[in-house]
Amino acid sequence: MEDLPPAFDLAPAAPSEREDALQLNLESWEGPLDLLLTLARSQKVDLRQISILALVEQYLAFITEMRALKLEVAADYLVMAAWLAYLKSALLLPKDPEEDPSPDELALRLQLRLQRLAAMREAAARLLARDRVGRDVFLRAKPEGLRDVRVRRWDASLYDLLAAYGQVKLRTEPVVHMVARRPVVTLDAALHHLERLIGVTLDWAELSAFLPADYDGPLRRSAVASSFLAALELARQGRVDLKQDGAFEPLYLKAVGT
Amino acid sequence: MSAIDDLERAIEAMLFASDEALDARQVAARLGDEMTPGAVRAIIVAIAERHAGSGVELVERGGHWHFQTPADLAHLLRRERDDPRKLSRAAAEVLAIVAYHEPVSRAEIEAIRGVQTSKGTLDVLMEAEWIAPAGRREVPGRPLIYKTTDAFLQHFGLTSRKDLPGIEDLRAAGLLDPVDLAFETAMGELDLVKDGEDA
Amino acid sequence: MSAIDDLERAIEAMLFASDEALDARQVAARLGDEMTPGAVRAIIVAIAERHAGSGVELVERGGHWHFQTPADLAHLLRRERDDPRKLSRAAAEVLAIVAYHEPVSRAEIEAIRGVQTSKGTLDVLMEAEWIAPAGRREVPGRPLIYKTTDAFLQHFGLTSRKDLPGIEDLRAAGLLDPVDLAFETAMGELDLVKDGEDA
Repeated sequence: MEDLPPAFDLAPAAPSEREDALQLNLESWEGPLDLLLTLARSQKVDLRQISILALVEQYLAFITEMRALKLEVAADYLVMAAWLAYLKSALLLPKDPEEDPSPDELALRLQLRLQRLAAMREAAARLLARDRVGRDVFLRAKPEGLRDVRVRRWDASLYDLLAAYGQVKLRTEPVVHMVARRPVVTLDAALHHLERLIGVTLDWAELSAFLPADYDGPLRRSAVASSFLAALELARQGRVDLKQDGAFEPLYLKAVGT
Repeated sequence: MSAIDDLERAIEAMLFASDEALDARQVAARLGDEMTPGAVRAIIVAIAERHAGSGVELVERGGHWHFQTPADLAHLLRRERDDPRKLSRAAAEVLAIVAYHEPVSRAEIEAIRGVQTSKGTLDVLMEAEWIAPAGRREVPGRPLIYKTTDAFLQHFGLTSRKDLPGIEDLRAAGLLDPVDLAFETAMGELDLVKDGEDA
Repeated sequence: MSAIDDLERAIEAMLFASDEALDARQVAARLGDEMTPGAVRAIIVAIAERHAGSGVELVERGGHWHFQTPADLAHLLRRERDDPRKLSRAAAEVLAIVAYHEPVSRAEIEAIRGVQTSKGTLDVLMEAEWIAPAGRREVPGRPLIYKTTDAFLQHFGLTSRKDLPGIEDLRAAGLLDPVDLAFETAMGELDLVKDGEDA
């Protein structure tokens, strides 16, 4: 504190602020803009009237001091220092009307940024000073609470009920196979019928001619099948001859020896 | 309303913000013990009287005071909402069995359904208030037996259980057809409709 | 005290029992939507007036109402354990920037503070439910933008965003405008001055 760098004397500061300004610890600042704002405040004038040149001097002196003390200086503080050094030289040199943006404009922008940050810093302080819930004002510790209770309402129709019962019945009924008596002509019947007619017919006759004319539908199909088997049986016994001109052609038969 | 003095305001706020009911002695201690519990109690009673008949009550339980909402307004704090759910197939089967065979035990229901019945299924039907326990069967193990309720008759539009169609009625209605056959029949009718349209 | 009617009692009980602040529309819905939110609001205002000056106040925060103790009694009610979230300086600044500039992107916050915002800072504010994402800015990169919430208004005792301390003065002074805009305005004024000098 005794070896205060000359730059800090540029603006008169209250003892407490001088102490703040001398805390050579970057942890205290939220970045270079924050440091600049703190330094600007030490000028003790409205931010709209601060001397940017003086502010630049303060900042550069501060960084120089830190480096002299071999303290680590974060890169963004050094970038700001380099930019401010450039701004300082531009502000000090004779004005070049061609230069765009002009140093004055750059200085104005810096000033505007500092004003905005200062406004938000102050706003934050005022916000935190308000009557806050849990610190200054209190809510009920254990409110009853408003509850929405969902009541399940089950829905089913009489049809659902009956259909379900039908399925249960169907699933568990003892399985009974009911075989209906179907009209058939047995082999015995066909054999008997064919034996009776074979003696009557003398010449070759088609198998279908031996079928009863009044048989139709399933009964006729059954009669065809059993008569065919009967014809084969009679041929095996040597009692009839069979002939057929080709596959699927009509089957003819006649009695042996006629 | 007459102005409320600072002491009364302070005690009221304390009782409001406290996470437990407070007695007069505790309140007096928090106020710095400058008042007797008796004097504090008188103020608490005044606060309770001020709130009487409003939507907020200060009540005493065993010497401790706390704010609460009046019991007659409880229905406003707990709102019931319908949550309609379709009865599951299994639950419909169990319900039908109870209706056709009541009273029945769970074991009997399982015997009729041919599959195990979860406890949850019976619970759902009891929650719907369509079935209710109807005593115990006097057999070993004394199982609970169930029957349908008046709410069941009401929901399904039945005057009595005798209104339930008999087995032959179900058969005639096609409800005893295997599902796939019934499906084909239904599809056949659809085909007929289509044919008719084409013609 | 004049008798309080049933409707007023019901609304008072609801607001008193609720564990979060309610707006007039929510109260109307719970009453069965037989009243307009406007009519409900009139009754809420009457209840708030009835409690004014007592140890329990009904306050409006962002259109939502809740009961709380008056701030001047804080010293009696504050306890050791009552330690509301201690905000870091960075978090407090970010919160102020979101509140006064909303909706605002992270890049815009960083432009004002001149420093990168650590992810944790926004997280802390979102976890406290004081800020919330409010969509995306329709510029390249479509950055997320943030705004404050009703919980923010409630915690900091603000009736609405218009209540933010000094917001009208800041706006009038152009301190809520971006630097570029303020710069152009300032340069325009300088030019005018220069023109005047030239003339």
